[in-house]
Amino acid sequence: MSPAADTVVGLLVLIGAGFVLVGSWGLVRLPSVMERLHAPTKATTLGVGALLLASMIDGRTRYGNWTAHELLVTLFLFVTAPVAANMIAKVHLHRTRTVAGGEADGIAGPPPRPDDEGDWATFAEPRRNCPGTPPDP
Amino acid sequence: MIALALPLALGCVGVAMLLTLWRLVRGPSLADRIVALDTMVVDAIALIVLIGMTSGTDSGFEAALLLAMVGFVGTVAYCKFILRGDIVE
Amino acid sequence: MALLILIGLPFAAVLLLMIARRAGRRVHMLIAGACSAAGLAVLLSQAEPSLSGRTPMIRIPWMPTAGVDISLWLDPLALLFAGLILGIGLLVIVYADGYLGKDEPTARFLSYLMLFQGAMLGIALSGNVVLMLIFWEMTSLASFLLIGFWRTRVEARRGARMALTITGGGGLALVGGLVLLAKVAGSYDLATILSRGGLVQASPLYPVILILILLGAFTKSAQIPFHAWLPRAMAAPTPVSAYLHSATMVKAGVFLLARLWPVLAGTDWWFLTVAPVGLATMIFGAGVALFRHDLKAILAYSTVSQLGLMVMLLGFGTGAAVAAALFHLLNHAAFKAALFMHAGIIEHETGTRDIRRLGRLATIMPLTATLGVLAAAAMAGVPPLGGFISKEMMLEASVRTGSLLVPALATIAATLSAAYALRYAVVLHIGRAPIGRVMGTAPHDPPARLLAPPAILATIALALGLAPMTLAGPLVEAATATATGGARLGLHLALWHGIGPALILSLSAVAAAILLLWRQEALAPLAARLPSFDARRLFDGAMTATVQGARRLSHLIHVASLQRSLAVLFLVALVLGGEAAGRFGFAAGPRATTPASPVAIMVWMLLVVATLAVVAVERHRYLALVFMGVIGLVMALAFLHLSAPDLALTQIAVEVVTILLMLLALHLLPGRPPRLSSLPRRVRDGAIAAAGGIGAGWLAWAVMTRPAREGIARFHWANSHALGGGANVVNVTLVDFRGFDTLGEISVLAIAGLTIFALLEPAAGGIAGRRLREWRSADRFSPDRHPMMFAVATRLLLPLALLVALHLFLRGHDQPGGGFVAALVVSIAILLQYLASGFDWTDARRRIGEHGLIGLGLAIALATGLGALAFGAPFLTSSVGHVHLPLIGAVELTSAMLFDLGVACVVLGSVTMALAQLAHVAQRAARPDGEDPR
Amino acid sequence: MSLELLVASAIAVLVAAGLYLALRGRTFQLVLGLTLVSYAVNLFLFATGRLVVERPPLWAKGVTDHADPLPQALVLTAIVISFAMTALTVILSLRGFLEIGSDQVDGLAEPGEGA
Amino acid sequence: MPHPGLSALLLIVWLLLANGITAGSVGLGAVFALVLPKVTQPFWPDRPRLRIGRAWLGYIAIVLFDILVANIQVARLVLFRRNRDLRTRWLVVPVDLDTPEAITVLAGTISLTPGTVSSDLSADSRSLLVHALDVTDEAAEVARIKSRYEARLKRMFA
Amino acid sequence: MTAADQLMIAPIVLPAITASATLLMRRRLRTARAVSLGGCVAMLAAAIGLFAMAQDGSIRGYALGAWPAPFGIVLMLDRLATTMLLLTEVLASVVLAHAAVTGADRRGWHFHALFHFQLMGLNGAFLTGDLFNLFVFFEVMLIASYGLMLHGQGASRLRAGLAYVVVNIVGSALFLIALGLLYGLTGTLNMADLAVRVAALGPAEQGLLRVAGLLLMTVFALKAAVAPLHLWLPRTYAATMPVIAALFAIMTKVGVYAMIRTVPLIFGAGAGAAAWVPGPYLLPAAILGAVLGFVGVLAARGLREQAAFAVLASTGTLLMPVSLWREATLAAALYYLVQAVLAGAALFLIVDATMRRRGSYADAIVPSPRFVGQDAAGLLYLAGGLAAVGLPPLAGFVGKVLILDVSYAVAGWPSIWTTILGTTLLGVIGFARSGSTLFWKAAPSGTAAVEGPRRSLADFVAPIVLLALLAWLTLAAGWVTAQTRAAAAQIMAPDRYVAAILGAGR
Ligand code: NA
Ligand code: NA
Repeated sequence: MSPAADTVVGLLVLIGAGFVLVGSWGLVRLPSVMERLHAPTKATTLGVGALLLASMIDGRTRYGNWTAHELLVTLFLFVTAPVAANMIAKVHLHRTRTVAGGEADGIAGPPPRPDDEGDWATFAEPRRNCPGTPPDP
Repeated sequence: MIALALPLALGCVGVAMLLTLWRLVRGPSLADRIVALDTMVVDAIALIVLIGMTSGTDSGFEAALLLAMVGFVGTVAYCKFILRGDIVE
Repeated sequence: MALLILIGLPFAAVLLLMIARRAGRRVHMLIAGACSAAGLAVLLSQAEPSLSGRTPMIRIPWMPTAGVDISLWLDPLALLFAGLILGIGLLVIVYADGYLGKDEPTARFLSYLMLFQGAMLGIALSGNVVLMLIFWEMTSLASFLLIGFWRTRVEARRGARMALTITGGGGLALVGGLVLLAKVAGSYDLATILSRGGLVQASPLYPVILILILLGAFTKSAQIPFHAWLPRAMAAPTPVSAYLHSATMVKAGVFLLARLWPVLAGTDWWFLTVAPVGLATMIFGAGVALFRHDLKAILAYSTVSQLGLMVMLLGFGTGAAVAAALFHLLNHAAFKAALFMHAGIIEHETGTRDIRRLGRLATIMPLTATLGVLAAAAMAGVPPLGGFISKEMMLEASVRTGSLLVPALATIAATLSAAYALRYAVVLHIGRAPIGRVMGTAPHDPPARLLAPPAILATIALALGLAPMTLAGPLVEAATATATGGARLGLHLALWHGIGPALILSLSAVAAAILLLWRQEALAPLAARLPSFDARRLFDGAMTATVQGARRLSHLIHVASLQRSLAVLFLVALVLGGEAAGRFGFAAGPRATTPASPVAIMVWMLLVVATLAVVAVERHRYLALVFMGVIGLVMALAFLHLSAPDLALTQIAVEVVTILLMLLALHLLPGRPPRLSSLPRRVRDGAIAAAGGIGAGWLAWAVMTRPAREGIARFHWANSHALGGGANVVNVTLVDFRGFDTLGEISVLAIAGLTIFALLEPAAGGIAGRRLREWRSADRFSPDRHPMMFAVATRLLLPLALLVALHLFLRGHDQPGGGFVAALVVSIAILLQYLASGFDWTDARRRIGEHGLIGLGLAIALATGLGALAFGAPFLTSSVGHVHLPLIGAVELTSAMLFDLGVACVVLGSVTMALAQLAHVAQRAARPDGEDPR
Repeated sequence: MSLELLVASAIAVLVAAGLYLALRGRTFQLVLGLTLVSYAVNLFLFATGRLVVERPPLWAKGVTDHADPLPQALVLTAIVISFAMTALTVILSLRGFLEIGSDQVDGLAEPGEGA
Repeated sequence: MPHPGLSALLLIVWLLLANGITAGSVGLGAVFALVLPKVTQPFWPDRPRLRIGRAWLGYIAIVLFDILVANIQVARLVLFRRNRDLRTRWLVVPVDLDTPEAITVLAGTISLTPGTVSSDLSADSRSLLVHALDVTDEAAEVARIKSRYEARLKRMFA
Repeated sequence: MTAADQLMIAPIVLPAITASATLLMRRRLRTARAVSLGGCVAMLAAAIGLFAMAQDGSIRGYALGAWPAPFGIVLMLDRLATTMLLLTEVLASVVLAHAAVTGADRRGWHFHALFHFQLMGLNGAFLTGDLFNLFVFFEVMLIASYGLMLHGQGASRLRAGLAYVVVNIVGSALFLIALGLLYGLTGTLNMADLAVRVAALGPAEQGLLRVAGLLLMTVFALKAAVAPLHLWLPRTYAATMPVIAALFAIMTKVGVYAMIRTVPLIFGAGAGAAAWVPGPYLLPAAILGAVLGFVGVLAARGLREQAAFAVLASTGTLLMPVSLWREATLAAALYYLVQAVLAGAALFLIVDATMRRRGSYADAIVPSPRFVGQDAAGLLYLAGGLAAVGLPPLAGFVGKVLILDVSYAVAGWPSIWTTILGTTLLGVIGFARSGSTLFWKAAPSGTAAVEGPRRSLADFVAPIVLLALLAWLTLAAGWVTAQTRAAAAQIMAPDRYVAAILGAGR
């Protein structure tokens, strides 16, 4: 393994692990749910991404075989992580607005309404069948 | 460099997991705990990748892939339970 | 052969009666009568050889390993007893024909009676103790049925149960005694045992054997204190009383004592146990009989007393006493059967059995009265009847004991016997009491079929006195000889023996009896004041206490408590494990341990904290589930780190499905329930749990620190690729080396799916359905059923997941993966659709039903396994082949992959069946018909 | 600190927690307890093959240093079976609750309730 | 071919899974890429039409770049900014996209780039609720999202 | 591999096929019923064939997947296994016919599939020569029994079912721990190989070995409902549909079978600290079980509960001679086992026939108005009681005498004798009380007559068949005891077993 590759991989590993750690640190220290929700994004994206990249290069340089399937992990994370974040945010919104004794609003306060008459999906029956979602019986 | 970076990185991820656990135990809200659990899955994927690099085997790939693909199912199911009670309607 | 016919006849009659149970009463009577008569004829045909020493016998091998044969013999003792059984049996059948009412189920009655007859004959004829025990117990059973014949009457049921309990219990003691006897004597063959008296009596177990056997004999023969069942058995129809409780069953005990006399008698143990019991019973029974008013009760207690007499005689241990006992056996059978039938006629004609309401029968029913007086006289021991002779013989034997007390007490007993017998004869027939309630017509002598049997018996009782040697001499002599196992005594039976102490005692007994009878009414209150020994109440009390005690014990132990079952199980495992540790220790072994990296320790902390958190928040179930998710994740990481990628994959996938399942169920369970157990209880459980945890952990530690032995796995490693066609040894093991386990495993999964389906299918109806419809959560929910991002992402994920599943499936033989995980991935992808888009929407798009998938999967797996059979190879033998596909080139295919496909189908079918069914149950309940639209 | 110690103590903690929960008398706790116990048992069974770090039993020519594949296969079977049992227990608990109206394992009424 | 885009994606994913490009993997991948969309069609009956081409590659590049930059910014926030100095805001982003797929990609992009999380969609799917970790000018941020991502998505989803 | 050898797989594959087939025709009950009965008959034929094969005294191995022992899984066929198979198949045929006649299979879903899976589990447990495979078949057997036990459902059944399931799950966990220990110590799972390797263990391993043995025995004891691990049984069996409980009569005996199979082989004289590992515990436990069983018979308030306790008692009685671990005592135990299974099943089927006629009185031991077939039912109940208690002329008595006979050779005989005789008396009292209350006593006046259609007597056939078998067992005791003696001789000569299995190559 060339020193250059060694350095690159080493750096990537450290960057990835560092972002994972920063994400979790954010989870601990940020003041309320919505802020904390931002933290895992770093772990998901740059953290795991850098590690996977390191793994790819590492595999190539150390064992001589190209492995690209690490990309798939990132692909799946990119598909699923926003959904998870969305659902968690909805839980938070739901708990702040509708559950007595539920969670307090974060430092950003309650969310504004989308427009004058409508409301967010978490709070309102869908005004029309949303595109693509199944019609409710 | 790698030889130095890998243990360090493993330590970082381990600490990250413990921090996440702290949030999970501490809460205070349900949403907090779900965030923590979701983060924990990502941390686990990072850990698997690092373990794979340390050992020089590729055998952890399927596990990482599977976690990336179905790890969020638990998260959304927990969320759906809070939102709707019935996770399948 | 004749013996087989002899013993077979009654049972044949039982069968015939059951078959012909709808035929008329005549037919029934004919069957029973003919079989008894035929039996008697066969018996008589064998009498001559038996008496002349050429004992008829037959032996059929039965259980040769245990030395138990079906062997029958007809020695003179057996002949005597069998004659009694069949002769009186025949008369009882004739009598019963007259006695039983029109509506009585004669088939049932007679089949019980014949069952009893067969059992009794069996006791008499058995040449093997096991066979004898079988017949012995059968008599208890038959008598239970006969006493309980009028089953709606409470007395009948109680009497039957009591008889069964006492004689059955005695019978069990006898089982112990006889088997022990056989073990000590070294054979189950009766003849052999009888020849080994010395061996037996020298054994330290002899007293045990004796007592157990005596328990059997005494209970059957109603000796104190086991006599209580006999009077109570009078609830039976009178023919039954005549047969069982006078002539036969109660004699079984006497027979047994006579039968085992050579091997058991002649010792102090024998004398001191048998004679006093007999004597006491004789006095007690007679005393009670004197003051009873119910005819059948008088006769019953008299039977008790007379049996005591015979037992006492056998206890004396001399040949002459045995002869007296056996001769009295005959006498008693004749007059007591006659008397029971007589009492039956009186009840039949007058409607009462109360001696105080009866009198002057001599004028009203002269024939009946005559035979009654005759039989009673025999019972009283009045010359010239047979009873006189046997009583004199008894007194003679008691004098010969050398003790003064014995003849004195015997005389008292004889006095009392004579008194109640005379009372029966005099008060009933000559007394002044008016006749009580009269049935429609005036009482009169009954028709011949009622009268003839007792008349014959009374005649026999008379004849036994007039011509004892002709009628009974040879038989009694021969029987005595066999009973004592010695030579013939030169027995002389006669009315006149010359003046001796016995005659004086006998005559003074009769005289005293007349005096006693004179003052009977004056004595009655006195007798009533005697400390009464009410065995019946004692028995009832004991029974009630036993049943209550049993209930209390059983209910105390068998509380319907799962927690108790679990706690006991844990404790047993702990105690046993602790025992082994205590005795042998299992300290850590010498194997070098693997140092743990810091990250491993951190992950371990994750596990420990999450586990403790689950316990801490146990009642906040949702939170507990969240922590369970962490534990599952750590498990997967641990497996991965510890070189088990397949396990990690499986763990991850199973974990997801489990969480979904639990969330689905949790929704329908009540919210946050109160705590159930108190603090001490929690501490106790905590202690059990901690001990269990430490035990399990310590075991694991002990194993892991010991060097591994070269095991069978080396074969798996070496042959996985070459013979199994795959590099993933775990997968090859699962689908090939140990594919049979996997077949079982998918069966388990399939059954779980089916059971869950069966459980939930009816849940939409009934109480459960109502609860489901009424179910309202306390929480307010968001109206957003199907969040858009979620729905869209899952739709994209479906084909991707299928692709990954295909990858896992196809590569599983070489890389982590395999059919199981692949199927779980597909299941999760489908379940995600349910989650994101709802049940109905998703379900409408499914193509194959779960049942079909499970059946298909099993069929594929089985067919793959069976395919090998066509090539003469064992089930599940796999074959590896190379297939050339265009474009793709050579592909290695193993039949194990086909098997894996079956696995995948079953997993997919079962998992989706379970979860979809659960997801759907609430909606189905909400539909008006609760039907599954699918 | 050795891996063996970590695994053994993890088994201990899981078993203790599982047994304690299983004895709590309510169905859901029972299910949780059984799940924990099954984790522990799987780990135990796995550990009897001894711990080998990052040498998965994937055959390759010349490799002799590898984890024991057999316990892994056994644990896989055990995981599937315990999953089936867990699923059944969950459904049975639920079904019992729907039929009886109580989630206590012995089907008793709640303390303080009439029925 | 019910959906060429999906088929292409599946083929790529298969090749990545197979971890190598051989005749076998391409052949088998092609088979799956054709069959799977067919099999899963009932679950996704009306898929949007995509314009596969440079626009997609460009979009992916932009997003990856944004992720990189945003990660660093947010890491600074997490590490060095005091909580009370955080300027967290709710943003309402009006959405002009028509298909749920396009909206989902937009929302996903927003969430993937650190510092913003798509939190909810309005009941009429015309607005997106975004939570931003540190924003000074809300309108500018909304405009940035619309121009940088939504405009491109409009072109990619025909 | 001859066709005859291939027959060995039939008892496991046939029910699996039948189960799958009935699954596919789940909505056509008549067809499913016919297939199910056909499958059962085929299995009976196979069992008879295997029984005949074992008559030559040989021990046959069947290497599944052609992997040689001890590396793959082997089935093994000896006299004991074939006896158990034949017994199972006979019982299953009778019970299935009864279920079909009475329509019990219509009372819930998947009766036939579950029934055959149950048989698959039982047969697998009897045939397997591999300890882990035994675990797997135990699980198949158990989970199918859960399904059957819950068949028909209802509140009490659901709760009792939960208890049954959970206790057995914990038992399975213990099984895995014991199994793991044994594997960890020896590196093998094949029973014959285990026998060899256990004997070779060094002193440092003795403690662990003993723990493994004791835990394994705990598991078997739990399945066999050995006191005090029996607490699950009365409730479970009493809550089960009687026709299914009749099939379950053999379930507890599987636990006993597993002990008989493993102890002389693996934990025999050469097993060091684990030699005859149930050791001093089994006899007291057996005595306790017999006593509690018959006390329960006396205390029961319902017929099903009573029959359940009778099963418990029979297991206790059976284990007394087993605990002595001698050829003669095992032979007697096997005879008793065979008759106890048939007797327990007969009793449950009689209870079923009675319950079905008594309407709302069901199986409560209280007087009811007269019902159709009361006399016949009463007679059958009497016979069933005799069989369960062990009184002549049915085989229980012979069995008990045999046990007395053989146990005399050991020091503890007085306790065995006392227990057997004393508990029999308790049983006699119990059955006499309940029978006379149920079939003799008339309901208090004013009680409405039992309603319901006049039923055919077809449901008496199955119990009569079982009772006839019991009578036959008495008559043919010579032949049967010769069989059991030969089986016991095989079991007590583990060396031959080891040679036969480990010698069998690919
Ligand atoms: Na984000
Ligand atoms: Na973002």
